[in-house]
Amino acid sequence: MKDMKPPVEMSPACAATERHWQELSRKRRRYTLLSVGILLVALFGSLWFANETNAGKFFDRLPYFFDFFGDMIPRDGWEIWRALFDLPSPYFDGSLKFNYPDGRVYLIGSLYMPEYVYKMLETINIAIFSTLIGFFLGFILCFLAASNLTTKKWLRFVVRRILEILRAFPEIVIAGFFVAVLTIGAVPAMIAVAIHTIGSLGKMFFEVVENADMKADEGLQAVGANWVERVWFGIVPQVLPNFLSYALLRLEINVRASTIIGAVGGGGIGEALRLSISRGHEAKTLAIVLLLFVTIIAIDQFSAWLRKKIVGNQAFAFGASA
Amino acid sequence: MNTIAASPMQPDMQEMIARYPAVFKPSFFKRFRGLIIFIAVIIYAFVGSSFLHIGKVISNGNWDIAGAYLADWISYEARPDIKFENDYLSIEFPRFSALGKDPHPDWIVESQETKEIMPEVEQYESAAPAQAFSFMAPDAPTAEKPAEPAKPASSFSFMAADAPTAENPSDVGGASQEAKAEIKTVTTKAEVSIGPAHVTVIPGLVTITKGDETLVIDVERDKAVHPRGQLPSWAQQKYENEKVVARFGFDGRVEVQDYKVKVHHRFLGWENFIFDTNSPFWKKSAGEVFSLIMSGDRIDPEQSNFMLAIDNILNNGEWQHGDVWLKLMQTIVMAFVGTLFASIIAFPLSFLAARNVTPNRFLNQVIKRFFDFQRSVDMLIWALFFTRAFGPGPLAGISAIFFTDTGTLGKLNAETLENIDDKQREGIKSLGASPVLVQRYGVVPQVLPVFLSQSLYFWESNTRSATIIGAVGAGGIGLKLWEAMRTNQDWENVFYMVILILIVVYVFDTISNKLRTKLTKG
Amino acid sequence: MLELTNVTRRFGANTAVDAVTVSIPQGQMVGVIGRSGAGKSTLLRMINRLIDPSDGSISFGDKQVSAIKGRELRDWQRDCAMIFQQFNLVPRLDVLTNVLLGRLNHRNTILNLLNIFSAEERAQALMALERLGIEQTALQRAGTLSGGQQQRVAIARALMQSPKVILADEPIASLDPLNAKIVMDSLKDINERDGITVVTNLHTLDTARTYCERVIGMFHGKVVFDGPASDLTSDAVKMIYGSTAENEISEAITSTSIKESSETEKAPAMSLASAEIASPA
Amino acid sequence: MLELTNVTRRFGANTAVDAVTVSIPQGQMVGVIGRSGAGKSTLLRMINRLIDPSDGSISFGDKQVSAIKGRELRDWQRDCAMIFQQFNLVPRLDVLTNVLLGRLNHRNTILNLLNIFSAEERAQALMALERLGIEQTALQRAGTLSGGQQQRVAIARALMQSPKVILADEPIASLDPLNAKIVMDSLKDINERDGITVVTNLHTLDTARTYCERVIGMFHGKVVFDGPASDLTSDAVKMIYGSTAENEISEAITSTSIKESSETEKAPAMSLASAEIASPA
Amino acid sequence: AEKEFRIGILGGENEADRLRNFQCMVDKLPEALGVEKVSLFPSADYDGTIQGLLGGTLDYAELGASGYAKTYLTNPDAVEPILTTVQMDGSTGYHSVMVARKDSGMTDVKDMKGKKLGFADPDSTSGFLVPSVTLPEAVGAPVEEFFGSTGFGGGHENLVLEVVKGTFDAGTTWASGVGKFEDGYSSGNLRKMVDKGILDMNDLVQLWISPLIPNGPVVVRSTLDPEVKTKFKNFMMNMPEADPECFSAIQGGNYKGFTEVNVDFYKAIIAARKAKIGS
Ligand SMILES: Nc1ncnc2c1ncn2[C@@H]1O[C@H](COP(=O)(O)OP(=O)(O)OP(=O)(O)O)[C@@H](O)[C@H]1O
Ligand SMILES: Nc1ncnc2c1ncn2[C@@H]1O[C@H](COP(=O)(O)OP(=O)(O)OP(=O)(O)O)[C@@H](O)[C@H]1O
Ligand SMILES: [Mg+2]
Ligand SMILES: [Mg+2]
Repeated sequence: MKDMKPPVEMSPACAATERHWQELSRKRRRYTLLSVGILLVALFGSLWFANETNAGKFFDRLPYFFDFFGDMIPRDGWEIWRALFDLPSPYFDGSLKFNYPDGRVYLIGSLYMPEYVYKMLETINIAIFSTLIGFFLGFILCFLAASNLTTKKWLRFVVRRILEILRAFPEIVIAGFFVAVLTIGAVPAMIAVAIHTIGSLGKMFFEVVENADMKADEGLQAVGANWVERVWFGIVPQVLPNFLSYALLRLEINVRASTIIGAVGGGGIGEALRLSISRGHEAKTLAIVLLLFVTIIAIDQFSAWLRKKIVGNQAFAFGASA
Repeated sequence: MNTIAASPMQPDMQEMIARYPAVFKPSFFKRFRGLIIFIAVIIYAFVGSSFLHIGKVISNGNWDIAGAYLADWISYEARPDIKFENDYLSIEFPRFSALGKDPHPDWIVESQETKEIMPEVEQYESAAPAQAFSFMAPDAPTAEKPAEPAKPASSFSFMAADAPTAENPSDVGGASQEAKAEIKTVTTKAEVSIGPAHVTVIPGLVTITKGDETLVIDVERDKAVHPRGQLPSWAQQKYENEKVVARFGFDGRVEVQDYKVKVHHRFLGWENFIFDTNSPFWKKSAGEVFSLIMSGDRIDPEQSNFMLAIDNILNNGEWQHGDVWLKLMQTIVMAFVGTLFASIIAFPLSFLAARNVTPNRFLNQVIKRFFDFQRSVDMLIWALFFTRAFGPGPLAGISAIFFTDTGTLGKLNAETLENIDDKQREGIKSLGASPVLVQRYGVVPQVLPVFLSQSLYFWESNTRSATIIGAVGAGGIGLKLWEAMRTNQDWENVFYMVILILIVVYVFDTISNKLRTKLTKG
Repeated sequence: MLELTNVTRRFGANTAVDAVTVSIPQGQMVGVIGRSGAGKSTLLRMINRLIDPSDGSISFGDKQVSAIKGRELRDWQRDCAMIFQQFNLVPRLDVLTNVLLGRLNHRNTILNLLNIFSAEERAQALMALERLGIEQTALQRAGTLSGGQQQRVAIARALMQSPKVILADEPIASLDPLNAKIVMDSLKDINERDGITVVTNLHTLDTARTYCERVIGMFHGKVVFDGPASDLTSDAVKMIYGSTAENEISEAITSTSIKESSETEKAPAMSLASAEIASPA
Repeated sequence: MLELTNVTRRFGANTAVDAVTVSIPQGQMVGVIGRSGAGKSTLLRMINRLIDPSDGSISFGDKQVSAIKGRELRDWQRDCAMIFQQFNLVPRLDVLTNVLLGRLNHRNTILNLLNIFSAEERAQALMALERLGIEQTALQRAGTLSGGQQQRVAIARALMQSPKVILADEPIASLDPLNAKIVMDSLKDINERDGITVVTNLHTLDTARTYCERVIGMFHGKVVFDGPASDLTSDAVKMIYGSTAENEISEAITSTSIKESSETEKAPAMSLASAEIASPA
Repeated sequence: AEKEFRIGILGGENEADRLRNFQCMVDKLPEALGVEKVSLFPSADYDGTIQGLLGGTLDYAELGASGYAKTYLTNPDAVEPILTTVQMDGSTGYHSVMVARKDSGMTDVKDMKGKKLGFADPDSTSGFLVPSVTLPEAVGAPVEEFFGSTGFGGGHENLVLEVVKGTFDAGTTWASGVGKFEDGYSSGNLRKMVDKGILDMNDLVQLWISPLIPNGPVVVRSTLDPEVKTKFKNFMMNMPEADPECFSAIQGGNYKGFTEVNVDFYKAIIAARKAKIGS
């Protein structure tokens, strides 16, 4: 069989397979063409729609693409530095634009914390706090939503729908509502982010719980432990590392989310960013962007490091579970 | 014999402790680890909450307003004013009343009489006579007009000198009226039912009945309000002679002032949800609308009734269905196109970033840091940036999502690639296939479903994010939501949009879950 | 006295345990044998009430085990310790805590959740570990132990329950022979010294012969043999393991577990096949 | 004629293959045996050039295999098919496509990228599958097949390469005995009918004896035995497997794979232990 | 001529009672201007619209005075103010008012010495910019020295609520300055709150009222075709009479019509913005 010659004649089984293959491949080709077609139509339709409903048209605007960057160039590079650390500016003319020391937060005597560092701290605190709240409530709810621990179907159903709504409810609406009820600032942002966190951590958690090994639980059941004890000793030790790892990931996400919510009225650095952009204070804007960049990378790296310590080199598979 | 079953062992404690010091005297940290972590969290909770002033903010919240706002999500108010005129009453509805232009709702019964009346000319009084005109802005042209005689207290003016003001109104559209007695049919008595309560208004006298309690209030026009006797628990007068407020819970309230009675009547539901008050179909029953559409004469000679109805629905002034759906569509499109492009660009880049696919360390690092950069400059900042570049609209949103997610997907895809099963690659390599083919058959089949699944996940999650970046101007429904919210009075519109968003997210979540299960299992 | 009367368990159309009536006096060591799927595990799990019988009743003394619920049920589970083939420990907790978990039902839930155990309890746990010869592992994570050690931890936990009955579901099936021997010896010792009833599923005949005064054989959910190990004639064995097909049942089929390896359950099928394969073309 | 001269491969300080000189005439069926880590896989992978030798040369006919690169190297890899213990198929693609992948090197890259194969090629693939008795699985996903079927798919793929040499790295190690036999029979058949040289790593002595005309024994990277299977004396075996420790090497150590089960490798240790356990306290 | 006429819509303090409905303009403008299409582009804040105007992606918008000032400061040639609204009383502006609790006993801004003043929102003209520029004159000292402390109340509505609660001793918000104080004037934030039933004007007194702040201008892109510009101006000028419904739909509130303005009309506010915010 050195040289496989084209078959003169195939056995009936092979011929049948070949026919079947051709049928299948025709069908597959049709489906492929169809879905590619649909995708292309959807894509071009969407692009057309987006371009049509946009103020500037894509191609008209391309030449101006970097104009905004142009507006962002400060008078001199040290301005960014001064804005970041609230140092007096030589260009101070009485307006807010260069009045950096104005925002100083005095700690003791003349020791101060630069405004944006303070605001950044506020944002980070919002993130940590809401992650904590989300963690605790998500922690409690997830066991009720897990099919291996909660046998009552209606309870699971209710808890899961609650988690889903908490997750999908637009954060700005929650923030907007609480801005109206409470006041502008960190707390509405925190509530909004926390509510979302409960939903998403709760969901991730219960998926972890459902994949937990039930042997330990069975062992405890045979000991005569009640439900709470079974969960606490049988499931929690197993899932806690994964929970923590997800919570850390969420912390990262929440720092970003808090910034965004801040920009629409939730306080913290996001608010400062929006204000300085809308007032055209280039140096301040750049200082904030720099601060954000550094902070987010730092938190990213820290939580990646901690996660690795907790669960080893296990990558997050987004959307791995259905 | 040591019988465990009968009674727990009675160990010699001293000896046990001596034998297992590690068990009985564990290190401090080991013993109290849980407690330490717990206390640390509690301490943080305190420090953090005082840093954010959580306690204060929450206790200072206007929680009763929260109730009012929440009620607004699912209900609406009609707010007629019953004004005391000379011996008669006039009933006015706000301009944009949910009840239409000239409503005569059946919960207000008017008794009318014909008599001679003196019409009153509406006088606007200005609260700031001393400052309303005055100094010029330093660089405003001053020559054309002579300086005003009286100097104001303030040296500031934000008005140019020739600006028309309250004192010297320009003649824009204003025509003065002359007062003259005329004979007219006027309302002399109005009876209003608000849920369980009943309010009767005649000039100078308001009677409010709720259950078996009755409150009678004498009104001296433009002077004072005098309730007779003790106020029932549901009514209040904060200051002597000033207004009396009677509250009937969810159903509404009545404010008796010295010149009018303000009625707030709350109804459950979304008012004028389908047709607004300007529509010829307004307030018609479904059957009537249907028959109009099917067989009625053309209301608007230029289009069929069906098209008119559609047009009226889409352009409903209060609910703006057309616009809301368009914006929702923008949000969906933003998420779809943004994620799609991000997936397409991230695909080849992730191969370059993966250590095991591209053996060039330098290139790996450059691309990975690029991903980091895209991720860590927030979607928000990208959105702000692109809004400047493209103007407000979905192009900005698409670009923002595209930029951020190229980074995120690229990173995730690269991680996936670094975790692949090498056996398949080796198998293809041993066939003598060229490097491109090794990737094509040894790598792509195993990572493609994972890539797609991750993209689908981000598609769904971006549908949610897109509502937020919309609020900073990057297109989509976020902006409408934000607009509706910040006036604090269109909560029902907010709720409507929230429901639409929830539906969209739910549908996409389901679709993406289905596709993903199919991809990863099949 | 543990009494099972007409105990039946159905899974859908499949009857896993079929009208089993057995009574076991206190302090007996009973081995339950039978083919895979004969219903051994199901029987034990019903006694511990991890699953409920579909029919029939189980009683212990004057306690109607099959009818109790809630608190009372958990108390019964405490009195009736269970040992599993896969040990069912909490692998991330240390051995000592795992053993202490045996006392959960003796204590108050709050204390349990806060993981506060008294010095006496710890001392008892250590003594139980000592007795099983694994006291040196007390502070290791249970997950890091070898199978034999883990099974002994499970037994120590069972001892901490101060049980009246110990049910063991194939306790040595995933152990190597040396560890299997240690574990069976421990169970025997507990049975003899503490007078605790031990009911153990075994999938190896010779272990049952060696350790159990009484052997119950099950086949298709029914008890087909009940008597002292010495009565296990080859006819009885045939009944229990089903005299299927062509080949004679040799003791070897079921005895491999201790003598050779735990994975040889499918051996018969293979030795069959190997007959043909041995002489390749 | 495949010739290896002084072929050496070092991994860091560890020499996996140490100055191996062997020459294999076309059409021979050679079994390579040796303990785990002896260097068998490394040797085969060097021949296919999945890894490069550190030293020495490999030649086939007048082609200097160890020196070629790029296109030429890929052509050599086409001529020298490789079969892996873990099959190394693409589980998500269907069996037919997997087999067709064997022709990748015979065709044009664009067609390959687009996954377009001609009807002739498909027919060839189907015939190869038929020859191995698995044509009915042609349209299933490779990942859904049993181990033995997957290995046969791998062989079919190798056949599609129209190879001159087939290298098989423990092709039956993860198969049950019945499948193992089928796979070995197929290799033998290919060797005999098509005259293709087959070099196969085996970890069972008796398979080598049964199927291979020539056996090469490796120990610590060196060839310690090279000759017909019949020359394998117990001394030779001792040399290959290293006469370690206390117990005599019996054929059983390595012969279980086909006769009983592939998982009995640890059996000897157990039968040792069982001696003590058989008589419990 | 132009093909598309792009309208920027912004929310803000001077906004109408309802979400505005520009549909009538979309329907009518094409004919009036001779363009093919009219599209609407709302944005989140001044800035979105302003950037659109600056970048030339919008042709027409109605800005707040301060927003126009920003546009002017960034690029004086980008847009032209052509019209502004006239209120029912004929005035072309509104006021910033400072309110306090009636039971505080204060009657004048001078009573606020050393007390806590709340501004509405750092981005607001009437709630921050105007008071912070004009108050020093009224009280005779810089804001930081005269008042004990200042802060932001988180929007107009919220600020007033904070004042009622006592968080701030007084706060600045916007009002038309005409009509009855008990009603919260004829329009403005106070009126809105009264209408919603979350505020009782009897609880408040007014301590100070600012000079009139000009209503924001209707601006058009400077580079717009002059013919279209004129047509547009005429269209708008005529609208209150020709199509009062559309007028009230896009303006809301108590407005009477439009009047012509030019840059000079806003010079003072531009100067104030430049001095305070810097750009
Ligand atoms: N949870 C369950 N759902 C459905 N059927 C079950 C369940 N548990 C057991 N069965 C069935 O009941 C029968 C008896 O199973 P059981 O586990 O008791 O057998 P066993 O004798 O313990 O076998 P093995 O030696 O394999 O453990 C089997 O047919 C099994 O498939
Ligand atoms: N990629 C590698 N990197 C480092 N060392 C390796 C590598 N591949 C093999 N080795 C080492 O080379 C030696 C020979 O390995 P090889 O896989 O060839 O043995 P083998 O005979 O195939 O064993 P087995 O029967 O376990 O497959 C071993 O010591 C192994 O650890
Ligand atoms: Mg079992
Ligand atoms: Mg190997």
